[in-house]
Amino acid sequence: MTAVSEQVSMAGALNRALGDALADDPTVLVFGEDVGALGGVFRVTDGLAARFGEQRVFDTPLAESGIVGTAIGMAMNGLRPVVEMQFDAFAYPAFEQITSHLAKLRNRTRGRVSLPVVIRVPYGGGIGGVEHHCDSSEAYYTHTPGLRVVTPGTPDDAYRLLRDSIASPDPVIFLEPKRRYWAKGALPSPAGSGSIGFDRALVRRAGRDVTLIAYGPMVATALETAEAAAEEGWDVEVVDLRSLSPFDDETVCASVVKTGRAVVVHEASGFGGYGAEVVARVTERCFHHLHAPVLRVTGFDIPYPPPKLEEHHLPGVDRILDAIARLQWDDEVVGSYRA
Amino acid sequence: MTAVSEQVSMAGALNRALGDALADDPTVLVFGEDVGALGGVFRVTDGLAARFGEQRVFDTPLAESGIVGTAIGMAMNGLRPVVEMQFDAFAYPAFEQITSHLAKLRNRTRGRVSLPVVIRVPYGGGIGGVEHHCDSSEAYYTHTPGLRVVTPGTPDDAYRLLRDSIASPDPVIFLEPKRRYWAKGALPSPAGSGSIGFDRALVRRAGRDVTLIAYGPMVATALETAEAAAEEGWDVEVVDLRSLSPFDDETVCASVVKTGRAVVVHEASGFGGYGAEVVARVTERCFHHLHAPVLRVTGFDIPYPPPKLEEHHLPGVDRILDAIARLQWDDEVVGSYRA
Amino acid sequence: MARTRAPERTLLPGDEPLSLLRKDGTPVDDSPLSMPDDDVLVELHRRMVVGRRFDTQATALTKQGRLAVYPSSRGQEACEVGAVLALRPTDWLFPTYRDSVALVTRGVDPAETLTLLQGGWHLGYDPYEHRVGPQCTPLATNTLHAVGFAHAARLKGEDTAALVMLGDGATSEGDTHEALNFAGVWRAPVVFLVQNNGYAISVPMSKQNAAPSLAHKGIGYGVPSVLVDGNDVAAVHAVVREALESGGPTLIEALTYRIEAHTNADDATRYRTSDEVAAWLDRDPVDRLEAYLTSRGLLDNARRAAVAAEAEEFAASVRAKLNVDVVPSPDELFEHVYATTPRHLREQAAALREELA
Amino acid sequence: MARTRAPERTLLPGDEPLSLLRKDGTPVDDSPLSMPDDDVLVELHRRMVVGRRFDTQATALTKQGRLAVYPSSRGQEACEVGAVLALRPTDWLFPTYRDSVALVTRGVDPAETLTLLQGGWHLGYDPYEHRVGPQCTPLATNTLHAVGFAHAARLKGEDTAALVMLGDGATSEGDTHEALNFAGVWRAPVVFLVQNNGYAISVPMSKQNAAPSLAHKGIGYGVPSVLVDGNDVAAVHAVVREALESGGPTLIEALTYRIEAHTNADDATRYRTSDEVAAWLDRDPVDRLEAYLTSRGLLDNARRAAVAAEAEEFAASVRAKLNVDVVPSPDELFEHVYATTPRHLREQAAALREELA
Ligand SMILES: Cc1ncc(C[n+]2csc(CCOP(=O)(O)OP(=O)(O)O)c2C)c(N)n1
Ligand SMILES: Cc1ncc(C[n+]2csc(CCOP(=O)(O)OP(=O)(O)O)c2C)c(N)n1
Ligand SMILES: [Mg+2]
Ligand SMILES: [Mg+2]
Repeated sequence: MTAVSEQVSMAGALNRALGDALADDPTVLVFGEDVGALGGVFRVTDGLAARFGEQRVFDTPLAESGIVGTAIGMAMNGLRPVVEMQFDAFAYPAFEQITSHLAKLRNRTRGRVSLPVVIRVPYGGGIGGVEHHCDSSEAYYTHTPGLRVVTPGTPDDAYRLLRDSIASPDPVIFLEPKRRYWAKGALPSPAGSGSIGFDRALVRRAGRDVTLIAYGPMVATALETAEAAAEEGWDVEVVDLRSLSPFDDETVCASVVKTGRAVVVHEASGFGGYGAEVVARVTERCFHHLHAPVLRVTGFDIPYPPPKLEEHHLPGVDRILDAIARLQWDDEVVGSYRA
Repeated sequence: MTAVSEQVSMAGALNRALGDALADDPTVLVFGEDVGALGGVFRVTDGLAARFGEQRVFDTPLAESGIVGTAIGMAMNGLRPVVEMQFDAFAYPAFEQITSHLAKLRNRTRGRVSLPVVIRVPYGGGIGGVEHHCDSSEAYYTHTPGLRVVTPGTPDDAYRLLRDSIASPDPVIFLEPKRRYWAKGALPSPAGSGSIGFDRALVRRAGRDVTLIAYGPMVATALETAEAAAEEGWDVEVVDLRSLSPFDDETVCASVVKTGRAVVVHEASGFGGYGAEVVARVTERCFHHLHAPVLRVTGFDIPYPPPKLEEHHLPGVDRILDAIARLQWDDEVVGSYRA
Repeated sequence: MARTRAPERTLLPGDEPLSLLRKDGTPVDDSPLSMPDDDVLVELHRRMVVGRRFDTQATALTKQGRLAVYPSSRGQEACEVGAVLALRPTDWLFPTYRDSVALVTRGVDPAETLTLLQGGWHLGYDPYEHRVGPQCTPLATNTLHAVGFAHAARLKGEDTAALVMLGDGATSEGDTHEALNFAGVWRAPVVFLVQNNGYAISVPMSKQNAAPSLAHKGIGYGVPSVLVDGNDVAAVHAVVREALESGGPTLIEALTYRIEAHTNADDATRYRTSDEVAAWLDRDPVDRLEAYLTSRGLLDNARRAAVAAEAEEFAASVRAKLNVDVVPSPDELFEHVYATTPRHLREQAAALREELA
Repeated sequence: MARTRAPERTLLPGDEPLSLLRKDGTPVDDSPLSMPDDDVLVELHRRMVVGRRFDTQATALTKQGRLAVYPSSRGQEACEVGAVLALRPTDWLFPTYRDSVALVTRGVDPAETLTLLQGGWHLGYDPYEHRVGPQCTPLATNTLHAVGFAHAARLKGEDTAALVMLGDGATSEGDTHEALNFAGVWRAPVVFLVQNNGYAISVPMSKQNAAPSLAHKGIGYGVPSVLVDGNDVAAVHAVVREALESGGPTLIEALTYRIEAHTNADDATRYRTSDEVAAWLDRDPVDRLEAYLTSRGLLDNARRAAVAAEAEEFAASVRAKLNVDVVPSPDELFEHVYATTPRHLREQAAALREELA
């Protein structure tokens, strides 16, 4: 039980959520590569093996398909595995188990088999990581019906969303924005822990002129942008999606209908990225309220670059401001940005 | 060398393309599961092992990551492997090799390593196949920079695109719409075989009122729809994308700017599907020419259904006509279709 | 470096497959296996005959368009039946698409068994009712489910072993190896039964694996391994039972043969000779057991006729059930994608209903 | 069923690791391996000393922020150097992130070797120049590349073998097994060198694998297997050379130890004792060879000093090169994604240029 005012890092909040879930529910298990004695390469599982024992928190052989595949079997047998993929790109070996089984088994069995599995994936860049350690792979999962895909932007939401994910009867891909692991914030009070709703987006900052749609690592960037934009006279509303799939049409469309303009931001490559879905949905639903096309500010359509170039790849405040500026404020012809 | 008037099935055209490529270039190899003596479960490689010998056309052990991984090694050593994944969902075990290596190795090595590998994937539904045999997995690949993703809609294009794919220095995901394997058409004359351009879309039917954007299995459906629409007084232009990535902005936008309305159609689930990218791009680029939001007609956001229900899942003429009808012909408020 | 050194002796299979009955049904003299009890043998026979009749019935139903596709296990009855009857009530079975005979032997309703292949839904039965996992199509993926399931049982303190079936081809997939490795490290109570029926669709063993036997894989994971004559139902039953009771993992390779083509849609003449098939027909598992039972006085013409009649009756019931055309409601498309149907799927369901109205 | 039955004898490793030199540098009496020639031993020594100095230099550079990360191979020099010097000129090496010492031993420029870890680009060297594949981070994936490469060489009629390096942890990945299987079936000229350094980051062998040894995996693929003392450079050199010349696949497990943490970012005290490290420091591969060379009169103080000086000079050159701050041009982001940069990337490059202008 955590006090509302305590400041913790996102990694700490996740650790707390795992510990509380393990304590509350004896069917919860935590396993993966290096999650035991080491406490995970990001220390998210620090201390859990010592506290809950090797039966409940343990290292596995080094095999991601094996981790997800056995988690599926355990869930079929009544347990709630929370597994870690060490880095985003290292979840790919598990793609078949995730796509063909984890996502589909409930539907395939007409609801007889429930797979409450959480797959934690530290994702995204911004930490100077070398290749294969910085992928933003959300689009692969969000396009797969049957999966829930969530990602927190703040420590308190990290706690809340992870508790909600572990409690969920559906399999959840839990994307942890690794560049925000060390950012501090308050934990939710126990009473408020379920109050947002597992698949609801959240207006993080109210504004009248334009809606900035962000998630995970970009929530902080969006909020920073909103502050900067205020100086230029734009009142920016920031929506944190939280649940990428299912998508909270209601909250997002209410905002866009109000502002009439929107920009969606993510680190992943733009082409076929998650932002395309956001643009398409919002445009389908709010077309007549839009003063300008919904724009995307995303990573380039390239493999994730080496550390020395990543600053150019990742969306930052200036690039987002730039997109906002191109939202036809005086109804001139729309420019196409990074088309 | 093939005469222009000969009628062949798409499977036959692909077989011809493989045979011609094997004959023209001694570095071309064809391998995979059951592609040798059996000639593939769809007979696309029929007769090739007998004609070119077991050194060039051969069966592998049953392991998709192994097939793609060894193909990468062979390509590094100067060969041009053309490999088959037996069905769409059975390519998932190769996802890591495709995503982390095949797509990225040229970029990672600053152009020193070229991987001219073609991965043939029979994809999509409509043949009454049981689960895991009908996935439309294009969005996973199109979101991965470094891959080319192409899909033919007709036998002549199947021949042309496969020859172009094998000749390409880039890795190509070659998606074969299995429900069109048996549809007949003429082969291109040898002279015309390169004339379309590897990554160009093609206007398959000119029209003034609305652009129907389709690819692979949906090209025939789109053309059928255009005929039906003509009876209702709509003059439909049909664009066959052919190359899903890279995307031919020029051809598509020229059409949409002209018609002012567009619908994109695919079998895959809509959410986060390839159609979202089409909607987003077209909207970004043609916003002020659009009379209505670009709509999508896609599979539902569900796992591919069993044979007895697939007809309801797959986009058909009526559903596409319905979407066309909702394109604000008298500028009323847009309805949201299958939102 | 800590290293678990299991004794090699138990990890390597013998040079020759274990057996209890020779091809002609005479008993093997010095088999290390113990012959199942008479009543078990009689039951194995009954179930093999019924299973085979079910199998031919299913193949016939494909010709009438009542099944979308059917992968026959004709010739593999000793594995399908011998292994399943070795399961204890609390054990679980993780079958593949080819193991429909195993399912009906386990007691799954034949119509529910065939729901997948009929095209009605992806699965027709409740896995928890008979402790049978969903028939698995993505090759080798079920091996990991079995390991996870068995390990969970151990963690929960339950005496449940998992029996996972796979083919010779499926042993080449990475998942098989990850599963054997997890099972070895966890000492999970899982039995991997590889039905080596000679082919993975058209691909023969010589192109699939170069090991002395597939059972030689076990030692690389510290998993005890057994090679058994897969057309000897007594032997299959004995080794599977022993493995299930061992409390740890076992890899069993059963040498058998797929008499029919891969499925009704396959043309086996493209890749194998009729002589080869004939040679295996000569090693028929049902004939073999019948010869033995007859010599032991456990099977006479009356019993034979009774079993045949039961099999016919069973086939008739399958025909009857399958001839009823059950088309699921389109509403079902949107159900059970998530535990609670989210808004976007409710909207899509509504749109489809409107379309069909 | 056609079945290639390779003789078991060659497929299983021995109970004890093969070696040529004991821990104290005295020669093993009845080793089945033949001792490398004197000039080779002297060269192995030189390269190990230089390699180790390179390695400590690289670790030091992480502290100064010149490298993003560095995975040290200190303690594993017998594998890194012994294996690489066994390569024939036409052979190829497929290394992992840990094998930087192998790369510099192969002749790759140290700055180009460290480009990846420095954060400058994903790869600094031209694979074709020294016949060295890209250092591979996704575990075990390079095993398949090596098999494909070697098989292609065979198809092209070239006498090229591939040596692929991997760790104990990487043997658990499905790709390792698929690669061993393809290599077995194709009889591809590939040597799998598993550097079993006791840990996969924090995970010890006891949680990774329950086999008597990792080399016991080979028999399951018909791949001859060898267990070797990975801190005995003479033995490693001998077995790798023999394997490369065999014309077929070989699995070699070399028992060694990672003296440093997984990378500079890791804290090894969380999962192992300093006693364990000390015990392995006592089995140091360089000391061992030095003792032998000294006893044979092949190494004296003068030579020792000369080699040390060369190592220092090499380290100085590495420092000098790495201290130059080369930042790639942002334009490079868009190059080599495809053979020809497509329009959308040209547009994105232009937008970035404008942004930076
Ligand atoms: C991952 C995957 N790849 C490919 C297939 C297509 N496929 C279905 S059955 C089969 C052959 C399987 O052979 P085997 O494992 O020997 O089993 P058998 O069919 O002989 O019982 C193949 C290649 C599949 N189902 N799953
Ligand atoms: C597919 C994949 N999963 C996880 C990782 C993260 N990772 C990097 S090194 C490592 C441990 C590897 O251990 P081992 O194979 O023994 O090699 P060593 O580092 O000891 O040389 C892990 C888990 C990875 N690189 N690739
Ligand atoms: Mg088989
Ligand atoms: Mg290691």
